[in-house]
Amino acid sequence: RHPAGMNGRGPCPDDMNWIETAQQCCRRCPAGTYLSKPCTSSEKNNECVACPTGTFRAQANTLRECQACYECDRQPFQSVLSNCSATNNVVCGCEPGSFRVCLDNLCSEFSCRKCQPCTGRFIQQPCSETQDTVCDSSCKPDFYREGDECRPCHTSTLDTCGKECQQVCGSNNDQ
Amino acid sequence: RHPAGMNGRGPCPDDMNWIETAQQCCRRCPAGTYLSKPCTSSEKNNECVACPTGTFRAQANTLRECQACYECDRQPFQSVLSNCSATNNVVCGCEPGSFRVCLDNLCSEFSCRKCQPCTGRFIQQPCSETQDTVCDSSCKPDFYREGDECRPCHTSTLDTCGKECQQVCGSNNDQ
Amino acid sequence: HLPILQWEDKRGLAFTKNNLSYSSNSLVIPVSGDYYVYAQVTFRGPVESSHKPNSVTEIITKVTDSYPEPTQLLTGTKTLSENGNGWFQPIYLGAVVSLEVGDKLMVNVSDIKLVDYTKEHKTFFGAFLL
Amino acid sequence: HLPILQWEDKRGLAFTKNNLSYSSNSLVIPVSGDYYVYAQVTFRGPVESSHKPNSVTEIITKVTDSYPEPTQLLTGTKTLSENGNGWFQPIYLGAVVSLEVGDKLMVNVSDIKLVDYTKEHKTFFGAFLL
Amino acid sequence: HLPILQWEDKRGLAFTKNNLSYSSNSLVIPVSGDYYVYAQVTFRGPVESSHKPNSVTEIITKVTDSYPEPTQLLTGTKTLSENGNGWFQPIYLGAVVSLEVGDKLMVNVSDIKLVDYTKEHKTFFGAFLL
Repeated sequence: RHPAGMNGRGPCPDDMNWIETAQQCCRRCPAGTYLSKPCTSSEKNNECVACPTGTFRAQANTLRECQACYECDRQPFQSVLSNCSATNNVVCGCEPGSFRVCLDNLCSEFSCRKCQPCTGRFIQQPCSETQDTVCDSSCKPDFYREGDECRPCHTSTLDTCGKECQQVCGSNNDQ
Repeated sequence: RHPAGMNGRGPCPDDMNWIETAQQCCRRCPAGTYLSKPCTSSEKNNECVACPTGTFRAQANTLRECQACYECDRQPFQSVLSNCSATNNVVCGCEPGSFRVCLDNLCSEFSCRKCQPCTGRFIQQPCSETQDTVCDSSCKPDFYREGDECRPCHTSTLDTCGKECQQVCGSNNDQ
Repeated sequence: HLPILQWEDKRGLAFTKNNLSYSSNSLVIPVSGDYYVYAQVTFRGPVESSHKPNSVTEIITKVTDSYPEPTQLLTGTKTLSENGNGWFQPIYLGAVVSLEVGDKLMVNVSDIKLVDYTKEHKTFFGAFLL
Repeated sequence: HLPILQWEDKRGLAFTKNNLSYSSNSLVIPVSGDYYVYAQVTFRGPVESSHKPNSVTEIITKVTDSYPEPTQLLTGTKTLSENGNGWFQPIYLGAVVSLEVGDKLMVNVSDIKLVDYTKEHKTFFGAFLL
Repeated sequence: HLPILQWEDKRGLAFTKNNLSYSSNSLVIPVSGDYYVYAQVTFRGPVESSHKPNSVTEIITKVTDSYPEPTQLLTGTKTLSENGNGWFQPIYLGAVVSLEVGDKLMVNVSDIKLVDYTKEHKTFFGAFLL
């Protein structure tokens, strides 16, 4: 607790806070509310008022206002994982099928990006909240490599079927 | 000196400054000190106090505090050329074997980088405080060019010895 | 004109006092005098938008009954050199201006879609009488 | 939490007055009221560090006995588009906040190794009662 | 020393009051005390100049009769990562400093040719007594 004597603050019991304006200890307001009128000496309870919509207090407190909820960024693929309530800030995430790109090492700021589909490849690791899908480096059977893409054999025609394609799909075209 | 009559400032003799609070001219405090108490009318000397460590005054003054010393940036290869004293700010430079990369045209901000070694080349200009070593463009004898490096012939083996290498080191391998 | 930002004036850290009031997106000046006016807008991108912005601008503007057009008081404009992926750019402005009772102060931005409105401590606007 | 900056409060241009005091890395508020709080941090790089930072962040935070968690009052965050060689990036923040006696103000940064602490006029922090 | 900026002190938004006066490119302090001093310079380029600047710097400096050298009070320095085409870069500085009567405040910049002087709301300089 606060060291006694720090400009008139007495040490308060664990469940109470020192209120400067009332010059005494008062019981804390529960999470989800804030202190609207400090307790008077006769009784020990503060007047606590519920946090207005759009604000919250996650912990017991003797503050004069609640914290404003964050908002999820209306960027593409962002989603609200849980709405702001009187006792919890909003929690933002990425829609299923997209993953977070962190902008700082705490990832307190991030944008969401579509997971890559791994067309024509096996998935080594599925897309997760924090990481893109990891695709196999080689192409699936019946798929040939074209640059860094894997193309299905059946779509190749004689003239579009280069060296790689012939090697992989060659046998199908002959039948 | 200050134009007379500017809110009560009289012109002071050369070795004195006008002190507003004392409404008169007082002798300046020497470099390495600052004015702690201005002179009273009876005698002309200010009370001057030595600059606390970590601060300095390079010139005679009638200021109420000393300037805080700069610090050398603990970046790689930076070094303290001379420490801060009561009369001089710190002077920062680059360790021997490194040179300054100026970040502004006054070079008041700079970082230090390792001098390039000119392996396999003659040094046209040695590395200096403000400039990297200038290497000869051609390789030394018994060195062959590989990309923009000069490699010693003795390290080349038959299969690693390309066209350039053979031209330069070729004769050695036959002996 | 450039789009005008809307502000929260009651919840969280926001407050209005000394009868400086907030209405229709502007701070309304209650008494003539010199005010220190300030605002920070954090811009962020990229966002789904037709064109890729190459700069962001924030302007504190005054609207007054004595003149039909808004007056630009303070402007911060920065070109963007960030490449494709996510970027952030805060612009802070602040200065002393002489204002008359009834004058209205507002903040305009080059592109509202680029404004980071998600956290109250990243984008804010205020003034106080000297 | 993000690392907290330490400050010089006596030497050179630094001073504390009107019993605003500095202890354990924070400015301690002596009397309740509205304060204009400001801070500038100059970041610079590159420095020998495992990862190349893609952004720098400065946050002015409030700690109070009335609440177990710090409150973020002002935040400036900027992505870095500088390439390999030396870069500088100052971030200035300032605004009016309502504070109670005993509240403590401090400055957090994303990475202390990137802070330019070499000259007092490049990185500074202060507050004054309105 | 770095070049000193000249300022308009009468026309448009500019004014000097409470006998804070402007002469030979500086604000002259009429009474000792703590002042909040601020300045914003908008830099822009490229300009026809021999070398391509890799940084811009703004410094608020104090000149006093009590000391033969100017004192740097506040500095904002930013490296430029903009490529060839046009760029803009505002730098804002502000803080409380203790000043004596007769002290002179001025603004120095790394390169005067890069300063955008075209609009009064983009580049400004001021101070007020607390």
